[in-house]
Amino acid sequence: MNGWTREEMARRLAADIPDGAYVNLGIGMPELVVQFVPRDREFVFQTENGLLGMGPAPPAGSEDPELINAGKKAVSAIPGAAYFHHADSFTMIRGGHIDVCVLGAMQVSARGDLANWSTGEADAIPAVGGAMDLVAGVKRILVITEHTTKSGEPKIVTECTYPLTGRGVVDAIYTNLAVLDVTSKGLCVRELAPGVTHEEVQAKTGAPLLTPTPENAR
Amino acid sequence: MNGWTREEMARRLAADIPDGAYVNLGIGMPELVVQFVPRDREFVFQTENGLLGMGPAPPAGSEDPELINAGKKAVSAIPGAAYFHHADSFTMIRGGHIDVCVLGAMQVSARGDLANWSTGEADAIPAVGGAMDLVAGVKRILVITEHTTKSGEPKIVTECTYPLTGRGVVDAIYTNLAVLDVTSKGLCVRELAPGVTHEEVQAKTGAPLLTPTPENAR
Amino acid sequence: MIDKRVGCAASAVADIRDGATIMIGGFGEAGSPIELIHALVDAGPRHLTVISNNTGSGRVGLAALIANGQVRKMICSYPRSANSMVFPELHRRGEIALELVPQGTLAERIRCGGAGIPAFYTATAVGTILAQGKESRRFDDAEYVMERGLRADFSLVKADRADRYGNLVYRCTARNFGPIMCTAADTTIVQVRELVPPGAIDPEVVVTPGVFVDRVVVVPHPQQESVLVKEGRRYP
Amino acid sequence: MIDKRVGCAASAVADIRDGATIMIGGFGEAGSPIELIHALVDAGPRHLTVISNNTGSGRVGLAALIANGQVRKMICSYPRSANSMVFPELHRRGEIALELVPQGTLAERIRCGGAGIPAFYTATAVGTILAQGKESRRFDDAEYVMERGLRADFSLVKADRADRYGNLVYRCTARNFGPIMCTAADTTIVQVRELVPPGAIDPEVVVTPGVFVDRVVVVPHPQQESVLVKEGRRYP
Repeated sequence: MNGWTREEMARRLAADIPDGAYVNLGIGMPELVVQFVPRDREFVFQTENGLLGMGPAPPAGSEDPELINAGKKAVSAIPGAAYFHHADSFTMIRGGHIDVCVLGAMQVSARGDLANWSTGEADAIPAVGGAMDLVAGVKRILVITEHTTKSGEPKIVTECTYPLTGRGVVDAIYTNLAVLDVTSKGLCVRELAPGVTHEEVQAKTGAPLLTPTPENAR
Repeated sequence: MNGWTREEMARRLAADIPDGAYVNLGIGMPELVVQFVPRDREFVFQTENGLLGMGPAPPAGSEDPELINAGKKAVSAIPGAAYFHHADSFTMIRGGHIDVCVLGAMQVSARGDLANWSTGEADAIPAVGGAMDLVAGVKRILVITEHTTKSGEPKIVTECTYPLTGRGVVDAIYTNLAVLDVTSKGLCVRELAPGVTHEEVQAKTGAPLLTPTPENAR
Repeated sequence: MIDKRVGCAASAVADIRDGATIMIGGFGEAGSPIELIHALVDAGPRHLTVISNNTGSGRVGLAALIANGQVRKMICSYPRSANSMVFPELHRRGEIALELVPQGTLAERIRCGGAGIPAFYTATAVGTILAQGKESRRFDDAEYVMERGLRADFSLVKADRADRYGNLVYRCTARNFGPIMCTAADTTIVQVRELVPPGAIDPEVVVTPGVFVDRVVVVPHPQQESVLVKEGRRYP
Repeated sequence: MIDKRVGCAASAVADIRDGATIMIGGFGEAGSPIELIHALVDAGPRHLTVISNNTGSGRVGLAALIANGQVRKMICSYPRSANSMVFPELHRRGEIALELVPQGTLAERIRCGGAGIPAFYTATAVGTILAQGKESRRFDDAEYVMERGLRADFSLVKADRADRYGNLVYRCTARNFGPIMCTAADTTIVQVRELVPPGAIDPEVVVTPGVFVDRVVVVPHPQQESVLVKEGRRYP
């Protein structure tokens, strides 16, 4: 099969996070990143419900319902962790102290607009959580997502149709087909997954894609 | 000698603080209040540099330069004390959580304006500290002061001439001659010191004084 | 002598009246003061506005309070989750209002409410529908929206240990909204697992100084929301 | 591996340039990072703007930095105290500027600078000369002034213990401005009495999480400003 698996996408993304980074992971596919920290690097994971130095899930049976992540799953705390309340947690996030945030997406636009919190349907119960705080405050926003919806519609588009989480906030997109950078000129293909062609990625993308040249780099 | 001593003024003021009150004491004469907590009451003293549950000065020789009050004097911490940083300390003060603040005064007006931080002279080095935060945030502001300046000028006046700490912030004034309430009608004499007459207090006051009647109480 | 202990959860919440605004701590079940909430269900005040990050799970705790028809409006960041059915149903039927607030803005609004700050500016939600109808303003070439401080008549909070002054420490990520909600209500009611003598909590590690706390109820063995939900329990 | 230790105070402050804005912790001598300040005197950058509650005592620490002509402006709440002569003299001669800020407003401005909040409203200073020239606005029938968040290029802070991640705990009232200043600078430099292994500081009692700290210098036996002042010492 052509393209990357979910695990390969997470590994590919993790490889772009520098040593020593403070990293916040969104709920879902972003959580996979914790398994792929490169061997020679150390990341510190922050979870916005009040823990810096989040460690892996504990062994089954030793979960603590008072030690959870933002997805309300049981986690652990590394030696050197710290607990804090929500205002202090969002001081980290909104004050620009977190280096990288990895988020899922419903849509990303060529300008880096992100929609990942609401379909905008009339009877949907909207739930935003910390997504808008994260995109507004974290230095670098990386999106990890399947390149298209399950029905094959592009998720990477010229203009988002779902309600936005933030405007111009996404820095790079990691999909099963490619790594894309959001540049001032538009979306630029930095890397193709094995066996995937530029044309194939373009065909599944709702916005024009640039190829990496010195002048397309931002 | 007619009138109250400094200690008697502090004792008189302390008698008006209710049991269980959270109290902040200004630098100077207000610090005397700590010695006159009525026997059947418990006050919790807050010092704005970061301690709730301030206790008395430690014995000579066992002072800790990292355990001081807002006047930078060595103090102690009672069992049940808490340390915190300045933003949290002023959350207490500015958020309306402290019940009583006792302050010294250079001038107090009949409307409860307080001047206690600057002479306004051109070559003076102004130093405000937490005074403006305290008068803006603490529920009840009690002033303790000699009734007049050393040269006999009134400190209680119709209009302050020194730069203000706050407008309409003082609730009551405890001097060597009397206890005065700041009411919506003006200054009202609640109590005279032993041997002191209303006329004598009025003569040493730069604003008209009311006598306590049901309608002068605010 | 200062002693903020109250005998039981029922007496701690007895003066909460119809129409009150109530902050309720917790992020999911972690830090949710389930015994205090259940006492509030028993007490029965209605037309409440509740400020809490979520809307509860199953038919216990906050979800039970909502299911019991006592809440007219929720102010929260994440009103749905895996086992949350009560709020979505009532909201779709138009029987409960929702003010959706980004989580960090919610936290900062509560902190400011407790700190005497009536309004502040934030970059969160700029350019989104959650900024619509709000004042915006530029500072240093970036755009911000103005948000208002948030206060309540009562806060219901769960902590781990307290002393008679109301000094509190929490456990792990159950700390979440507790410390800021304690500061932002006229009356703060806290349930703790354990009461300890003054001085047993090192002054260096107190998280909520007692000045922010009015009433302390000891609940030695608090119920666990997820267990109740799994067992299909409902309250009352 | 993350390790924020720096070998000595001199190398920790070596990249502080002319014109930098620097927050310096401490309330009086409590929490004043005297060894870091002396390293800054040695390094010699000039035209500094310093944000600190006071202006130092005698001719050591912050007073030495001012006496050495390195500071063009102080932002503080209380620029005089018992043994403070250096700042008043220079200020009277017009050689150093002063922005006087109420202490709570100073603290909140620093906290907001660290939290991404560009401006907020407060009741402090309303109706006084310190509100002159500032925007004011009514909320809920009371008047407030708008104050701006405050940031710095560097913060110099003294804490008690740290681990290699930069997690910090303080001692007693020496905590004062340290935790908020750590959040509000591009580069935060901390001197501590002791470095401990990760995990030696209980995650429940960390006051400054390491994310806010860039460099840690161990100074096992810091000098005590009041002792130096009493001995009539001057630096350098």
